[in-house]
Amino acid sequence: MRILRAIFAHTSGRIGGAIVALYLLLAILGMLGLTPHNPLMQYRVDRLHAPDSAYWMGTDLFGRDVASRLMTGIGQSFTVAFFSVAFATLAGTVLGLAAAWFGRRWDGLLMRVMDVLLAFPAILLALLIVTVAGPGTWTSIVAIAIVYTPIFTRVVRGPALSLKAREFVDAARTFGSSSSYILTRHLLLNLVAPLTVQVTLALAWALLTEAGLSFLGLGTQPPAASLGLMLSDSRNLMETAPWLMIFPGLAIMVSILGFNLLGDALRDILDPKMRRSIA
Amino acid sequence: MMPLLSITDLRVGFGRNPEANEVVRGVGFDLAEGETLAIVGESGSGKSVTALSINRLVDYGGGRITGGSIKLRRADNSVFDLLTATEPQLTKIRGAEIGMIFQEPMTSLNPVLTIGTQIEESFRLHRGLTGRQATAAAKDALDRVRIPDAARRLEYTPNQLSGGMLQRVMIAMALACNPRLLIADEPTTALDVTVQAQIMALLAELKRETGMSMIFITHDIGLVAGIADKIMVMQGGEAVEQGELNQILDHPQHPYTQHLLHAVPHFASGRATRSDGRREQDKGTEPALKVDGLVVRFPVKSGFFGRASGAVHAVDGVDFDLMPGETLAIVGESGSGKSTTARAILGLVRSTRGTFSAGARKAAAEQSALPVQMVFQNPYASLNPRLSIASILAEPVIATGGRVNAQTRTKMAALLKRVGLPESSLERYPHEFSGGQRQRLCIARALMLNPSVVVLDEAVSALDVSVQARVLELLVELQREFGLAYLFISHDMAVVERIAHRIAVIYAGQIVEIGDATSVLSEPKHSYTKKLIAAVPTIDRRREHFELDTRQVPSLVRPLGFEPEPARWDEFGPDHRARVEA
Amino acid sequence: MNYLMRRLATFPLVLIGVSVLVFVAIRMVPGDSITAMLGTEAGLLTPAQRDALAAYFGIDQPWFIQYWRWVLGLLHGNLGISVTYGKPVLDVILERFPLTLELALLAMIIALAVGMPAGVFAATHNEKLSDLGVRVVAMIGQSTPNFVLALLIIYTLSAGFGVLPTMGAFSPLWQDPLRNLSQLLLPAVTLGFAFAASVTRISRSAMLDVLSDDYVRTARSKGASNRTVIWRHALPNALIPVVTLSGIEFGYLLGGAVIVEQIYALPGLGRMILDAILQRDYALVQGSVLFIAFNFMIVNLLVDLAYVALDPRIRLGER
Amino acid sequence: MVQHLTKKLLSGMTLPGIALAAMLGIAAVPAQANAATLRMAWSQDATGLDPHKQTAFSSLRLLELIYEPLVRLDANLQITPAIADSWQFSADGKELTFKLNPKAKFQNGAAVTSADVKASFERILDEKTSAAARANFLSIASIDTPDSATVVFHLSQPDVPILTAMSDINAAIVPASEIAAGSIGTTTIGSGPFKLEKWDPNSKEVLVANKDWAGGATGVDGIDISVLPDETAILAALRTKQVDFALLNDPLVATLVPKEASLQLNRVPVLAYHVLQLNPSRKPMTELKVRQAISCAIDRQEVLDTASLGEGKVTGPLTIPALATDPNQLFCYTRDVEKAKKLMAETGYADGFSASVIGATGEPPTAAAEAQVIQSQLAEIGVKLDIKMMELNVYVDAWLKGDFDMAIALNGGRADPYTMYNRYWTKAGNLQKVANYIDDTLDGLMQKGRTETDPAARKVIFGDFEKHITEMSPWIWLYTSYSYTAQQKNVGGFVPVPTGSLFSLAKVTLQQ
Repeated sequence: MRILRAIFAHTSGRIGGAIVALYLLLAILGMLGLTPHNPLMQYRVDRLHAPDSAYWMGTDLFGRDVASRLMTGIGQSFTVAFFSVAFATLAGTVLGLAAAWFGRRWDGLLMRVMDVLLAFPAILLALLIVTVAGPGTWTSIVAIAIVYTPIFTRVVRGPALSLKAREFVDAARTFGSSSSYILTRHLLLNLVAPLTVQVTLALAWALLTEAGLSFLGLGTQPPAASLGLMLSDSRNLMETAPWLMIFPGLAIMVSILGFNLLGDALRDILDPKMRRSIA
Repeated sequence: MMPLLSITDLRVGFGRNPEANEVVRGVGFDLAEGETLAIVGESGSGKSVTALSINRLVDYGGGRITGGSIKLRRADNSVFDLLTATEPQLTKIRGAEIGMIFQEPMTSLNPVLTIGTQIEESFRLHRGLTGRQATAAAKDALDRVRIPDAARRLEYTPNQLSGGMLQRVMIAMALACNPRLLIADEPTTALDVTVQAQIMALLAELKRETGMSMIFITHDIGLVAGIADKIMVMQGGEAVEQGELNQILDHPQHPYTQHLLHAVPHFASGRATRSDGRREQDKGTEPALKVDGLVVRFPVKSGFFGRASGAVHAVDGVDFDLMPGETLAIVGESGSGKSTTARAILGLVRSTRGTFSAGARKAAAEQSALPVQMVFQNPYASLNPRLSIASILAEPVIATGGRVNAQTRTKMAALLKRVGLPESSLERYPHEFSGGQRQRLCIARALMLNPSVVVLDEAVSALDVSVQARVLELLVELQREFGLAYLFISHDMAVVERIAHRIAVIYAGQIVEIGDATSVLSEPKHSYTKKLIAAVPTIDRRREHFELDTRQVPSLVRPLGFEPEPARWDEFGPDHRARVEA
Repeated sequence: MNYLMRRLATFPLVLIGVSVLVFVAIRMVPGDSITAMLGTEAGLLTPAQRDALAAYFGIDQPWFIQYWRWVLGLLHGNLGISVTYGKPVLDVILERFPLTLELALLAMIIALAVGMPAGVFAATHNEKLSDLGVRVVAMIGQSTPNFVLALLIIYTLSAGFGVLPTMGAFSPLWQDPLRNLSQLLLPAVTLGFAFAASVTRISRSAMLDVLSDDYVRTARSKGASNRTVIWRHALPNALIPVVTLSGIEFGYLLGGAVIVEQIYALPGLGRMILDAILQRDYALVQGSVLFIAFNFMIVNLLVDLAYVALDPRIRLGER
Repeated sequence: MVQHLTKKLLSGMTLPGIALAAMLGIAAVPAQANAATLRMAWSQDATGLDPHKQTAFSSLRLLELIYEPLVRLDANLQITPAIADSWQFSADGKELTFKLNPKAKFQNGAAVTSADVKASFERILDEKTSAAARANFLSIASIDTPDSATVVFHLSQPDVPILTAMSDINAAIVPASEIAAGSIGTTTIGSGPFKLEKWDPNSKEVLVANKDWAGGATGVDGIDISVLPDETAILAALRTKQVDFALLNDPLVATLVPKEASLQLNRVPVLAYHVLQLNPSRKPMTELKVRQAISCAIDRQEVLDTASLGEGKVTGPLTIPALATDPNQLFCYTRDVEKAKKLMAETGYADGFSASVIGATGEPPTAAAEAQVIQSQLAEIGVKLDIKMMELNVYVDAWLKGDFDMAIALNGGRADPYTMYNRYWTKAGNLQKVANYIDDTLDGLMQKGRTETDPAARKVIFGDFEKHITEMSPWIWLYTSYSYTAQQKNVGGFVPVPTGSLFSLAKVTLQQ
């Protein structure tokens, strides 16, 4: 509640929050089927129809309503982004805490493994995983989660190491607090703030990666819609039907903008050290 | 003729509405040529803001001067109004007419530039010197602050020099263009006491040499006794009292000045030690804590495979015992191994050798699983910011397998009350408390397990002087009430004098002198103890001349397998002995 | 030096990890070099023909034996032969690499040349309207996926001006510099845009942090002008985050920009790997991923070394 | 147009035009490297240089310009001379004799002899070569070379389609010496109109005219081929006159060509066909009526209209113009949803069923679109299709295993129906396990077509074949695309051919 109020008081937080909320609303409406048209319905007589009052964003090659597809596409893209970031956060937190806590060899080993993953460009790693597992929603989720796990591991490990050296952890040890107590109450609890920020920003990256994978035909599969796929499908029709490119393109941009703004706001609110760096 | 600097009714505010957020409220003083004014006050008193207003650096810290006047008489006797000056005019004044040194020498020098470059910059800006001329001038400036081997040190970057050295570099830089006014903003607070003495000596000497005026800002009224001509005491943004040095020190008028002079610990060479609970010999009681031959070494790794090539002998053979109800203070400078000793006793660092035994408490029923507890230096870092006070106080109980029940809650409430905090604090979070209150919380937490020994690691060092005094009082009361034994780690001789029954002086990982507080402080035997005590500023030593000493602390890194010679002791009384010096 | 040695010693470990991962992963995908070559016609092969082809492609053994052979070859500096190009893998990679390197460098130059001054400007005009303007543009820049930007650029050029970016066969820099630049400029702008936005944001916040540091106050107390303070005292200290970011981004760009290469029809490393994966050109995939990982680690190492050059406080090895 | 922009930008600026345009990433002036060099672009590069092994469309198109087969097909798919001047079947149809053109020379200067022909066919027939067209020549029992200009093929059985098969570049004649040296596929020494000077895979090819070509002088001095994977990029290159001639696959791009006044689009229906392959070994496609229902429920014209923007022609199984039946006479080529529903109900699938359809990403580019239209059409009779788009190799793997319910495919066509379909629709066909459907009628008709030398009789046989197979509906043939080439209007003399061959580039000229 306090956080919500703080976000509302923060300019970029307000804008970012509004954008994300709007997208969430559209996504939910899309998933509930409350779209202007059936997103899969092919209105064959109205193929490549320019935007008008019936089709707010026009129709695509199959005569499907772009606005409706955009709504379900947002739902699809967000689902992938949310799940993949959730998995990456979970795995990264566990691994990062383990590396920081056990230190020495474990730390070295885990971080080398993360180095291996980090040595791949993100899209290439995702591409390889998708090629191996075959494209689809769950593959995208797993692929993006694997790509971002090393990042979360690092995000958790660094602060966890410095928290581990903080005096309140020393204090806890002088009472003989158990490792699990220290890990959960002293480390994890204090990591919630940086993780929240990171999660928000990672959602933006995940949307980007999902769009990229779909753009290459390795993400969401037709006839389902996703922003990247819609954009990719629009390429050859760019001149005949520019609305096919413009709306999904803007939709991707604005959604990422929303998460970036929200992430910045959260960083300002939750991480006072960075307060000044509102950009 | 007009004084060098004349400030009247200065008002400084911060934020969007500076008039409503005034930090300095109507401060005024005059400073004559060659005179030294000390501005004394605690944090938040507005003393630093006043100083930064003089050269208008306060503008860059978000402050705005909202009223008053600041006038400087320049070398040609023209009067310069600092308040209406433009930024280009100000850059000609700063450094050339008004020099300034700051509290943290470690962060006040640009870390990526060599100190030579940084000193040369002053000459470039105000004297137009370049190239070899500037370098030569910089070397002279370093010579002037008695830095040995100046030519070579010009190539150093700040990280390669110690804090004391850096503060000298700062002084060299500030004085490079012979400003007629030097503003020193707590220049020694971050330094060890012996280093502080040297910086003070240097400042006094340079002042004599150049005849400059100085504004010296400090929280320690004792420190300025040796250097100031005039004192201005500030509280809450106002100058509550100002006058000649002796008048202020001997006949303070304002209650706050009186408080600063009397309630706050000042070093009195063993005359202010505690009279209660002295150690009585051969009483046969078990010590609350006994430490035997404590050794802590950290391996130094080098080479491709990270093999240990030597060891840092952080603690090298420390023994002492601590009786119930007694305070043993361990004093020493930074890097002496005093904190490591404390952490080793608590098991926070692994000791290489040595034994400790913590004795039983009087009643078996009350006996705690963990007889030794600790209070840390930084009250802001030792409480988890995300936990409520109730959770923080409950943690030791949970950790030792206890349950949080009504009895625990009663105990928490009682302890909070005992350390002087309201019961309603339980539901609150650490950030809602001040530093002093937090340290009280830490003490309450340490007492949750009924310890017999509490290790206080610089427990009052981070607090303002008057808060310090009150926490010390609380500690003494608690000691009497619960029969606690304190192991009090500190670098501050004035504080130690107030609380210790016995004192151990530690130097380079070894105890060099230990014994009854009064005898150690009044009749130090070991040369290091003597030096340490001589360096402590006191109100009594006015305008005293300090000896300059440029010796460095010895390296604690020893080759593998190195063992120090067994200690030999000279006994100087029933409870006072010092290590025999080579 | 010691640090450098130890750091270099971890390279083989990471590279082994990378290569095993790639080696196994690419072999887990259905289809192989034979189907890649013949398509559905592969169904016409007799078992004997299939075996002969498998032997020809070196995929007739279990993967660990193939891996062992490959590692042995690697130790002799031989990354294998690309079946699609019929040339040594290293030759194929080195043919593509100059373009990728040039593109990455151009993008970085654009990013730094635009981002750093913008960031410094915003930081020194903190909370003013101009700062807000820079921040808004940077925020939008950072939120624009490069493929969206690429499409927008192409669309704007073609719909608005009726022209299209120079495509056609790629001319290396040393053969036809003008044509080469005209081919790479738009892709470089595409890649550099978001990069510049990130540089702007990070240099702004780093500058803001640094400007409140004690030594900046010291410099001012010496009478240094605002310009001196910003460029001489603050900027060198604010460079570390910028170097870190640029290093990471550059490292990734060296791995090829798959989508942008695809859209602008550039024969870079990214597209080569994508093709190699689709063609099941195992040796080429392995070799190029290894090459990219190696570059990435070298860039990271250079970034670390740059820290030391930038900031004498940093001693390597304290990680 | 470019000048227009440059002018617009130059008003008020002092930068030299070329530099400015270059900075904007626009080629201001088309690089006129060599007026007589044809600059050509395609989106997919050749994958290899061994004419006997390559199957990729681009490889074949490239190799046709370098190598020559014994005979060639013209625009009407009539057999015309190439290396061979003349040919003759024996009366029993088991002996085929060729007379070689005495002027034919390899690019290394050596004359093309009967020994080269013999060696080439022996190489094709050698299992170790894994030649793409080996199956078409299995009836060759032995090869005689009475003199250096005469080759006699002895066949184990009458095999009429073999002559058409020999027109394929997969049956190119390569030098016997190169075969012996094992350098086929690494060096290209053919007898065709152009020499390959440089090949940068996935980037470019440089061809120069072969002055010694037996076919006479070529119209241009050379051909520079660029690989531009994105066809919009090819279009851009055409517009900005960076390219004279281009191969286009994507109909969406092709339709934009005529809008450009300076460009010309050539299109011709190809032999390859878009098809929805049902897998009759999977339930419920085992039921004839279910397959027929699917056939009736699909509106082929609409699939064509949507997926290819109408750029193509609805077709039955036979795509060879001379043999094809009018689609309207084929089973259910007029959409009939009611009939389809009835058929479904008769087999107990009134409520439909669920199945999946596989397709390869980008191969053909219309696959995903076709799948989506079909999905929507079949939904009307209750068939719930799940589309699985796969990376090409994964698709091929599943396809070869017959591991699919339905598959969207673009299958290659041949100039002879027997060669085209024997792999699927004969009992011994190597891809029978993919087709999964055969009956005696089909097998019998195919065998008859193989031995019949009379063209009229063959037309009847294959007409029956076509009617029967569309009624059995193991596959649902959809349409054939056009093959597109786009060119500047100053390119003259190009003749599009249904096989997609670019051989006529040999005689193409560039007018200034």
